Amino acid sequence: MAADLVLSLKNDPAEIARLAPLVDAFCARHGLAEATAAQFNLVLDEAITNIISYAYEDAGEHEISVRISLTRGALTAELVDDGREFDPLQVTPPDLAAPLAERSVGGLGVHLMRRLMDDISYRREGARNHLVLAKRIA
Amino acid sequence: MAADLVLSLKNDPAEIARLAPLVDAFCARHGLAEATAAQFNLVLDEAITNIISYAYEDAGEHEISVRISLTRGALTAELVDDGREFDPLQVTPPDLAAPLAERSVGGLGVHLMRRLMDDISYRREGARNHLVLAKRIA
Amino acid sequence: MELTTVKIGTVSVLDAAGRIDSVTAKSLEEKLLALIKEAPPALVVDFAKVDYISSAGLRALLVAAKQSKAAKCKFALCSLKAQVREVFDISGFGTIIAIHPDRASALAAAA
Amino acid sequence: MELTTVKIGTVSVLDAAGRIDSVTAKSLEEKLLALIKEAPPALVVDFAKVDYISSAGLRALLVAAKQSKAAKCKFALCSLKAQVREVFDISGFGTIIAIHPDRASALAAAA
Ligand SMILES: Nc1ncnc2c1ncn2[C@@H]1O[C@H](COP(=O)(O)OP(=O)(O)O)[C@@H](O)[C@H]1O
Ligand SMILES: Nc1ncnc2c1ncn2[C@@H]1O[C@H](COP(=O)(O)OP(=O)(O)O)[C@@H](O)[C@H]1O
Repeated sequence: MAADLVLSLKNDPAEIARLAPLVDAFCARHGLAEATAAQFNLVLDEAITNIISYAYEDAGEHEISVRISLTRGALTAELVDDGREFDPLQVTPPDLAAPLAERSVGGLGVHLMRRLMDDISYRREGARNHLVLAKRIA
Repeated sequence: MAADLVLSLKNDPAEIARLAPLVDAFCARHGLAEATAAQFNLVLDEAITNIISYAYEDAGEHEISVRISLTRGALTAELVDDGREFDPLQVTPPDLAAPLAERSVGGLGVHLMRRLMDDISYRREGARNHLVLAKRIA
Repeated sequence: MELTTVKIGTVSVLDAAGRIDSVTAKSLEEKLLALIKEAPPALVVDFAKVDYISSAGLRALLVAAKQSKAAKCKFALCSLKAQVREVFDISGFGTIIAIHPDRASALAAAA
Repeated sequence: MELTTVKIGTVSVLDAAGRIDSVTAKSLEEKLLALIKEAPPALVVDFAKVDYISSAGLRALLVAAKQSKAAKCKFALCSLKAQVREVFDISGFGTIIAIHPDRASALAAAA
């Protein structure tokens, strides 16, 4: 039996801290390590925070849907939002060798997503962004 | 934040006992009474057992999908299967006043579903049955 | 589901435990029919440790109740938990199968 | 997130606790900039009770580190939990912010 966690979040940053314990419980039930759950939660935070911060052209309420599943050896989250078209894979990686004075204060969110996930794919479907984040499970 | 439980079961009766603790946990997280979870589990059992027993014309593996959600004051399950078209609302209720010798040994599954749920709706969509079972939450 | 049989005097008592559902109901039915074949004057099924019953379990009990009647064996249940009792009530079983609150009263009625 | 400030000699120490994320990072940044304004010789942020940090928190620390440098205040962190440390490492913060294993070594280095 495959059991997915399907969530519908509002574009409110407070939703992210509410999501975390559900992801922890999902991972615990499937016997995944706490560290895996923590990394997955961080990546979800980064992706959802970006959607809330940058995706919308109006100030209204929007729905972000998240579906978390464990299939074929990977923990996967699919995020769907109705914001502007945006593919995080196109973001230029930050320069992590720059000295303090020249270090940019942004650009770390997408970097963390890429470093902590094994596979990220993006597609635009109609008026929606679909971002699939996958982490292989040993 | 709305959190749904989305499950994909095989047409194997053993799946039902695996589903029960997930439904219990879902209900507990939403502060629903244990008795509500127990009734809901019984109804899911009856509906899924019927699909497994009667819906398929072949002996192959089939998927039954279950989506459990809590919305607008109701605990709801939507079951989707690819078996033969069957609307349980059309089943004639059993005669519960008959004496032992004349009492039919079948027909109690759909009866329990109807008695324990507040609302049941059925529709056929393409090659699939959609059965929505809803219980109002006080 | 687990089943344990004991004889109390001439009465057969079957202790059931766990889940009685479409996976386990067939074993319950077989066990009950085997016990009835032994022709005891009465057969009591103790539900004290049964957490769950679905219509598949009710069907097995109804088959056994019918068979008991034919075999002139008094058939009764006892010690149902509230959520199990509700399933029997909704199914109208109270009028066709004797249901006792506890084992002592079931044995007294069987005597 | 909770923040508590203590002075140890002339060094300012900020004890942070809980989650540092997009909801709480702004308060951390404001607190750090206010502390730097007081012009202590050194500022240590103790992460012993921090369970979680996202890039929003890293941004706040980077802003504070830059500001400290301009204000000639030694800026350091200490006592990071493993999962928090990993986020700093992946972000290349080890080369630009002093990170000490515990409070004692952070204070020794600040002296
Ligand atoms: N969902 C999104 N929609 C539009 N633009 C985005 C989205 N997510 C990220 N971006 C853009 O990509 C940039 C890099 O994002 P990120 O790596 O998370 O760093 P930061 O948010 O700190 O700038 C953002 O500054 C923003 O311009
Ligand atoms: N999913 C289904 N597909 C086809 N027929 C069904 C389905 N569910 C129930 N039925 C029919 O409805 C009847 C009544 O079902 P139910 O009330 O559960 O009692 P029982 O299974 O004990 O007969 C069944 O005997 C079967 O003929």
